Amino acid sequence: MSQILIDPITRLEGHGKIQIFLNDEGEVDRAYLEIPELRGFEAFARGRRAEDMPQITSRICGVCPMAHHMAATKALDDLFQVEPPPAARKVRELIYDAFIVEDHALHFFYLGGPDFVVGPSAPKGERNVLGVVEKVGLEIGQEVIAVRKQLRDLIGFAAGKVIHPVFGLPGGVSRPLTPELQEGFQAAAGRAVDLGTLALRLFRELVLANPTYVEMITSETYTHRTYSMGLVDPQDRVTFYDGRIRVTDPSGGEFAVFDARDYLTRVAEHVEPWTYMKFCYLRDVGWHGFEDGPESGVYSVAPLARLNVAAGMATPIAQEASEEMVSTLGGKPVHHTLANHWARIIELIQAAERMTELAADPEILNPDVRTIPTETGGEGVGVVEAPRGTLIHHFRADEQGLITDANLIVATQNNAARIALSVDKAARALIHGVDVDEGLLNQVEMAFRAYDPCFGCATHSLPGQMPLVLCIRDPRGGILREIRRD
Amino acid sequence: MSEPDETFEPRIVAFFCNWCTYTAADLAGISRMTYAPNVRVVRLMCSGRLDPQFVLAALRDGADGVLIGGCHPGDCHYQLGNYNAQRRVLLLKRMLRAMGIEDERVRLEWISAAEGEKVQRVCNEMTEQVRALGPLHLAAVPRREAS
Amino acid sequence: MQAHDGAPKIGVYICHCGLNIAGKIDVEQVVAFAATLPNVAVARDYRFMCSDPGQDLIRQDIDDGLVNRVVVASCSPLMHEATFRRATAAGGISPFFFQMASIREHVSWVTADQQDATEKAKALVAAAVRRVALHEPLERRQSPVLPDAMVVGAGIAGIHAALTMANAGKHVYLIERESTIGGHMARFDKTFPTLDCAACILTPKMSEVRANPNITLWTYADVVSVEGYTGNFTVRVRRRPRYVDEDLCTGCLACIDACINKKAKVPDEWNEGLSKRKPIYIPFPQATPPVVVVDPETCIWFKTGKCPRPCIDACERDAFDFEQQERIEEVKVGAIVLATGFKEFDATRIPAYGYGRYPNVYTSVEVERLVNATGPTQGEIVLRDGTRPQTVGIIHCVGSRDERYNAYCSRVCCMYSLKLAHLIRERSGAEVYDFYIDMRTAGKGYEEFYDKLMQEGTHFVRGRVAGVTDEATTPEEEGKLIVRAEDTLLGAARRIPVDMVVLAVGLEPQPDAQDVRRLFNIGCGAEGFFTERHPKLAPVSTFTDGIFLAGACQGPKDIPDSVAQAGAAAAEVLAMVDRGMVELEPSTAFIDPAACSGCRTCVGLCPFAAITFDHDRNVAEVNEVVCKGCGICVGACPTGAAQQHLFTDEEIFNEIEGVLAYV
Amino acid sequence: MKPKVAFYWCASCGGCEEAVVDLGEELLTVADAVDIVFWPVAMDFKTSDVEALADGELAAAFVNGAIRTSEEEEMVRLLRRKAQVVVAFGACAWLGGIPGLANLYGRRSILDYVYGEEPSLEEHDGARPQEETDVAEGHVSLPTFDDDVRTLDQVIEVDYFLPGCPPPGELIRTAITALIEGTLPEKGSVLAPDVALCSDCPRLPSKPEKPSVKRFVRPHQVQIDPDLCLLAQGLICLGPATRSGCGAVCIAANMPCTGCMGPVSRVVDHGAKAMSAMASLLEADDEAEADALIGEIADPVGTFYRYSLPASLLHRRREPEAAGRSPS
Repeated sequence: MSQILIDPITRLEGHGKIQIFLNDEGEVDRAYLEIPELRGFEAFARGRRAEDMPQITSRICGVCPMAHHMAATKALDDLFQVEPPPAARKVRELIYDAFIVEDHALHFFYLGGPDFVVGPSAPKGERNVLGVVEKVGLEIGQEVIAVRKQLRDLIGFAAGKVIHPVFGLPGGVSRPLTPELQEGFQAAAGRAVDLGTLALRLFRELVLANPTYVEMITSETYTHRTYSMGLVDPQDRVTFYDGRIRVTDPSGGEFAVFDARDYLTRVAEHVEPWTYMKFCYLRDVGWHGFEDGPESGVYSVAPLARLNVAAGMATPIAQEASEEMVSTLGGKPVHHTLANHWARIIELIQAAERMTELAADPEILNPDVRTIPTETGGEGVGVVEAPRGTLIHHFRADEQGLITDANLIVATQNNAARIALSVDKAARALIHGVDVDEGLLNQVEMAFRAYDPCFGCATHSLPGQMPLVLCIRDPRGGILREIRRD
Repeated sequence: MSEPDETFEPRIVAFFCNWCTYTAADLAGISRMTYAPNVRVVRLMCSGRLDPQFVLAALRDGADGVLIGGCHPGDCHYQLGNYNAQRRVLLLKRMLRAMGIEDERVRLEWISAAEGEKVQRVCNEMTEQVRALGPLHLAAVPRREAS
Repeated sequence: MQAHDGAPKIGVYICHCGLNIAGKIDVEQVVAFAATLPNVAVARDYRFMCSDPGQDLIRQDIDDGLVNRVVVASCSPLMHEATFRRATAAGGISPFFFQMASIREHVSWVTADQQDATEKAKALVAAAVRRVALHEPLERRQSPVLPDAMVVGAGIAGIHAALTMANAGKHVYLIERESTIGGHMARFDKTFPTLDCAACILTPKMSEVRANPNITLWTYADVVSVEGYTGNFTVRVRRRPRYVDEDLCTGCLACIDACINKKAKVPDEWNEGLSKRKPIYIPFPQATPPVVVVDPETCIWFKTGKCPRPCIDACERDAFDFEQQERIEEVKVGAIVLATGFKEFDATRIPAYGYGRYPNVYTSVEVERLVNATGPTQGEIVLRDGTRPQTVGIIHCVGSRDERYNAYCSRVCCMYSLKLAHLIRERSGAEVYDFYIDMRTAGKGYEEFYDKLMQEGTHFVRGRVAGVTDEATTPEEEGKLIVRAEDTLLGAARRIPVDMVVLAVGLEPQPDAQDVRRLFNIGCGAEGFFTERHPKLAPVSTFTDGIFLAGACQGPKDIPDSVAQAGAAAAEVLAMVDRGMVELEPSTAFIDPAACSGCRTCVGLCPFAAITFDHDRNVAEVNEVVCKGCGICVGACPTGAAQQHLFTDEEIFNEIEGVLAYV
Repeated sequence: MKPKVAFYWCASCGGCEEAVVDLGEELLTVADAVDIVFWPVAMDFKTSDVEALADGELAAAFVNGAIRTSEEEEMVRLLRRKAQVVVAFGACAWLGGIPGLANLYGRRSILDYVYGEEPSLEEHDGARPQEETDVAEGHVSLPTFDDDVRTLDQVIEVDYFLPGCPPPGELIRTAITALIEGTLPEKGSVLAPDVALCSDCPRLPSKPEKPSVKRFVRPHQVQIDPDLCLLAQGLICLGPATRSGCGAVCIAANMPCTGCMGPVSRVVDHGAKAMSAMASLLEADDEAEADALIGEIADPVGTFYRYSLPASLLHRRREPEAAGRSPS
C-alpha cells in the first residue's frame, strides 16, 4: 500500500497538518486541517507584569511581532486608562503602516507570490523568493529587498527592534520621533508606493494576463461565501491601526459594527478535539460546523475581508486599485480566496500612502509622547488589523499590575474555519483517487497559503512544531497515501 | 506536600561567614553541643560573598534546604556584607516562591561568634522543618544523551 | 588554572586528634573513601596531624613527589589552617595548595551517631578534595608596619603596656577618656593579698608615663575613628577641652582655692559622690597629668557668662583658656592595644539589697574610697551620719554568678572583700560578717590571706543573701540593717543585724563596649567583653590583625593578671613592629579587566573604598592592599568578572557538589 | 562544491528566520556561497531531503526555537547526525527563550486555561484537543507535548550558540562568514562578545561612579530620561548582566535591556546573577524595608529569567507531579 505525505507544509509561519479521507469512490470525503501547535502564551502571561505584555506577546510571532506588540500596547492604554498624546498615536500608526507594507511585501514576493509568479507547478527548487527574482529580474528583486530593508531598518530605529519591538508603553511610546527618522520615513514611503504599484503591475502581467490563473482564482474551488470582518475608520474605510470592527454578511450587507471592548459578545471560539486551533465564529449566528453561507457563523478576515467590509480604501491610489479589482472580479463582496493576493497589494499601497501623510505631519515630531498612568490594574482590550486579519488582545491585571487573565483572538484564528473549508474544498476538487501529483498538492496548499496564515500566531501556545502532513485515508481510516513531496 | 516521612534525611547545605557563624559553629563544637548531622557547612569569608547561584546550585545538586549564616546587623566584620546577603536572599526567596519552592527551605540567620547554641538550635529546627516538607525533588534538568 | 607542576596529586590526611575525632568517626572508612576520590594520590591518617611527625607526613609526601595538593581533615581552620599551610609550604609547594576539612568542631564533637558522623566527615573531605584541585598558587602580600603604637585606656593594664613598649624604644600614643590616668587602681588604698599601698606602686608608673619621651599622653580624649589595616592604622582622636593649657599648668591648685565658689558643692565622681568638689578641680593629688579641669556644667562663667574669674588671676602661668575648643588629632600607628577596662555592677539593679534605699548600704567601691587615706574621710570608716559602725556585713557575688544578672564569676570580689574586711576591722574595730557562696582564692598568696582573715576573727557565713531590710523583729535589731541569709553550713536561715552593709559588686563590660568594638572592628562575647582570637593560643589577639587586648576589657581580671596580659599584648606589638612588615591574607578580590563591562555595580558596594573605576580603560580595579577580602563585590558582580582568591565561584561550586556527595 | 547548510525551526516564532531574511542582499550572496538544502519557512524542501543526506554531509545546521515535542526531538537528532556543526540559533534554542516561561506552568494547567477558562470560549462540554480522536471519517491524532520546554543542548550536542531574540544581523553575518571561511572559534562557544552590555552602552558615561538604587520603578510609571543610565533612574536594566553584541538597541529606544542576549560565559544562571546585582544595589539595610522595596519588582521570574528559564538551574517551576522526576 503506497503512502503519500506532505512534510512539512512550507512557506507559512507556523505549522499544520492536513488529513484527507477518501470514500469508496476514491473521492474526498472530508479534509481535516490540524494545527498541532500550542505554546500557551495566554497561560504563562498570567503573573507577568502588565507593561511587559507588548514585548512578551510579540514573541507569539516573529513575522508580525509589531501587530502583537501594538495590540498589546493598545490593550494597556485601556487597562491603565491612559490616552496617548496625539504625537504618540501618530508615531505608532506611522510605524504600524510601515510594518504592514513590508509584511505584505514579504508575503507577496517571498511566501505567496511564488505560487503565481513562478507558477504553482514549477519545480520546487524555484518556487521561492530566489525563483521570483529569477522571473522578475534581479533589479526588481533587489528593489524589493532594498525597500523592505529600508522600511525594516526605519522600524528598527524607531521601535528599538524590528523583530520584537520595545517602544510601546501604556499611554504612548518610549521616545519621540527624530527629524532624521521622519525624513527617512518620508523617503521610504514614496519608494513603498512605487513598490506597491510595481507589485500591482507584476500581478497584472504575471497573473491577470494568464487566463488559467484568472480561472483558478475565480473558480468555485477557491470560493466560499462567508461573513467578513475587519476594522473600519469613521468613514467606513479600511484602516489598520485603529477603528471599529465591522462585520458584513455573505451578500455584503452590514451585519454588525462594534467596539473591540465588546468582542466577547460577538465572537466565540469553538474547540475541536482533533486540533489545537480554536475556531472563531459569530456568536449571533452560532457554530454550525465547517459550512459557509449566511446560516454559518464562520467568517473571514485579512485583506479580502477588509476590503469587503469597508466602503472603500482610505487613500487615492489604493482606492483606484480596489475599484479595478472589484470590477474585474464581479463586484463586492469578493469571495474568491486567491484574490487575497491582489487585495494584499492594494492594502500595501494604502499603508504606503498613509505613511506619506503621517510622515509629513509636523505634529509627529512633538516631544510629548507619554502620558503617565495614574491607575494600576484593571481590564483592557486592544485591537489592530494585523496583516493576516483582526487581532485582539485582552488582559486583566491586579492592583500590583500583574496579569491575572489574558485572552488573545488572533488573525488566523478568525480565519481558521474558513481555511479548513478551503482546504477541504480544494482537496475535493483536486484530489481524485490516490494518484496525486506534486503540483496538484501545492494547489491544495495554495488554498490556505492565500490567507497568509500564521499558525504560529494562531496557536500562540506551548512551543512545539509539527510538520503538515497530507494524509489520504480510505473509508476505513487506513492510510491510502501519505504525501511527502519529494 | 505528602505527610512527613520520618525516614527521610534532609540534605542541607549551609553557607557560614568566617567571623561570626562559622566561629559560632566552632564554639558549638568546643561546647560539645550535638545537633543534626544533616547540615554541611561551606565557609565563606563573609555572607556578603553569597551568590544566589550558590543557593540554586545547592538545590540543583541535591540539597533539600539551604541555610545562610552571617553576623548580626551592625556586626559584620566587613561592615556591610550581611546587609547585601539579606537583600539578595530576600529577592531570591521571592523568586523561589514563584518557582514553587517553599520558604522554609532557604533560611537566613544572624548568628554571632558567641552563639554556639543558636547554631545548634537553628540546624536542628531547619532539619526538622525540611524533613516535614519532604524531599525537594526538583524536576531533573534534561540531559542530552551522549552522541 | 591548574597547578604549575602538572595535574593535581592530592594528599588527604585524616587526623584522629587522639579520640576527639577517632572516638566518633570511623577514620579508616574515611581514609578508604578518600582514596577513591578523583585526583587523590595519597590518603593517610595519623593520631595528631598538628604534631611535628604529623606535619612531616605532609612534607615528606610532597618531597617524594607523591603529592602536590594537600587536604587535612582535622580541627577547625581557625585553629590550625596556618599550621598546615606552613607544613605544605615546607614541602616546597605553595601554602595555598591546601584545604582543611573541619571534622572535629563540625562533626565529631557535634554528632551523636557514629555512622552519621563518619558520613558527614566523608562529605566534608570530598568537598575539600574537589576544591583543592582548583587552588592556585598565591602570593602573600606583605605590607609595612608603621613603627608607632597606640594604647587605648590608661588603667594599670594600659599604663603597663604603654611603658613596656615605650621602654623598648617605640613611640606610643596613650589615650585616656578621664582627665587622669590610673583607672580603678588609683582609687584603691591597698591591694590584695600583700596589702601594699596601691598608690605607692601605681603612682611611680603614672609619673613614669608622663616622664617617658616615647609616650604621647592624651587624657580627656577618646578615639572617634579607625581606618586602615594591620600595620597601617589611621586613628582620629578627639581631645575634649579642659579650658586649661596642659603644658602651662603646674598643678599648683591655686586656682581651686581662688574659685568664686568658696564651698565645694559638686558631688565628686572620683569619690563616688561621697564628697564634694568645685567646678574647677583635680580628681586626686597624684592625678596625671597634674592639670586641673574646668567643668563647664557647673562653672558660673560657662553657665551665666558672669564671673570675675578669680581663677585666672590666681594662675601664675596664665594657663587658663576659656576659649579652648575640642581638637581632633590624627595619628598613624602600626598596632593598637585596647585596655578599656570594666565598670562596676550597678547595685540598684538588686532592690532586695537596699542600695540607694538604705543610706548605710555601700558598694565596695565606695568603701574603697572610705578606707583610702586620700578619700573623703581620710581613711576613717564612718557612716553617712558620721558615726562608726559596730558591725559590718559584706555581701559577695553582687551581680555575679547569678543568671538574672551575670552568670560569670567576677574573679576579684572574694579577694577584695577579704581585703576590705581586714581594712574595716583594722580601721574601725567593727565586727565583720562576710557572706559568701564559695570563697574563690586561687592565686599566689590568696588562700593564705583567707586564712589570715579567719584568724583575725572575721565571721564567714556561707550562703546567698536573700535580702537586706530595716524591719526589726527583735529589740536588738532595732535601728539596724538586717542581713537575711541562709547559712548552708548551719543549714539554717539567719538574720544578722549590722550597722553597715558592703555590696561586693561584680565587674561588667564598659557600657560603650559595643561601640568601641565596632570602632575597632573586633568581637564581643555574649556577656559583652571583647573576644580574644583564641582562648588559649591567642589570648591577647583579636580577629582583627594588629589589634590586641589587655586587662579587664577582655574579661574580669585582678591587677596581676591585667599587668601580665598587658605585657603580653605589648610583646605582640613589639614583635610586629620589629619585624617591620606583616603578611596579609591573600583572599582578596580581583577583577578581570577583559571581562569587566564597566557597570560599576561593585564600586559603591565596597565598604573599604578598595575599588576604583578606571575611566580610560572603562574597568573597575581592586586595590589589593586595601581590600579586606569580604567578597561582597564578587557576589554582586553580574558577570563573574570579579572573583576572590581562594573563594572563586568555581571553587565554591565544587565545594557545594562535594558536601552533597552523600555516600 | 558549496557547503550545504540547513535552517530549521522548532518551538519558535519565526523571528529567527526573519532575521536571516533581513540579511537582505547578503542573503543572496550567502545563497551563492552556500547551498541551502533545507529551510521550511522559505523553501520547498522536505524532511526526506535531509534524510537522503550522508551523515556529516551538512556543513552546518542552524536550529532555532526550543524543544517541546517528540517530532522536534527527532528532527534535531536527524540534523545532528547529518551536520558537522550544529548552531543553536537565537535565545529559544540556546536558553529556552520567552516561550520557555511556559515552564512556570505544567502542561495540564496550560490546556485547562486555554481550552477551559478563557472568556471567549463557547459554552462547551469542556472538550479538549485529544491526542487520539475518532472522527466520522476515521482516526485523527495530535502530537504529545512534553511537560517542559527544553533548550537545544538539553537534547542534542550543540557546537555553537548564537544569542539574541532574534540574533543581531551582525552576529549572524560574522557566524556565517566564519563558517564559510572555516574560522569558527573553539566548540561550545557563544558567538558573541563575552562581556556585558554596559561596555557598549552609550549611556555608560552618565552612570554614577557609585551606582545605587533607592527604589525600583517600572517603565510605565515614569518619564524615562533619554540620556541617563536607566539603572540610575531606578529601572531594572539587565545590561550589566547581559552579553553585548546587540548594539544596545533597546536602550537606544529608551527602554531597559531585558536580557535576550543571555549571560556571559562566567555565569551559570543568568537570572540569579542579575538578581544579585540588583538586590545589592538597593539602598535598604532594614529587613522589612528591603523586603518591601524588593516586592515592588513584582515578577522576579518574568523579569530576570525572561529568556533563560529552561536553561536556569531550576529549569522549571516545581510541581507536585515533578516529585517523581528527582535527579538521581
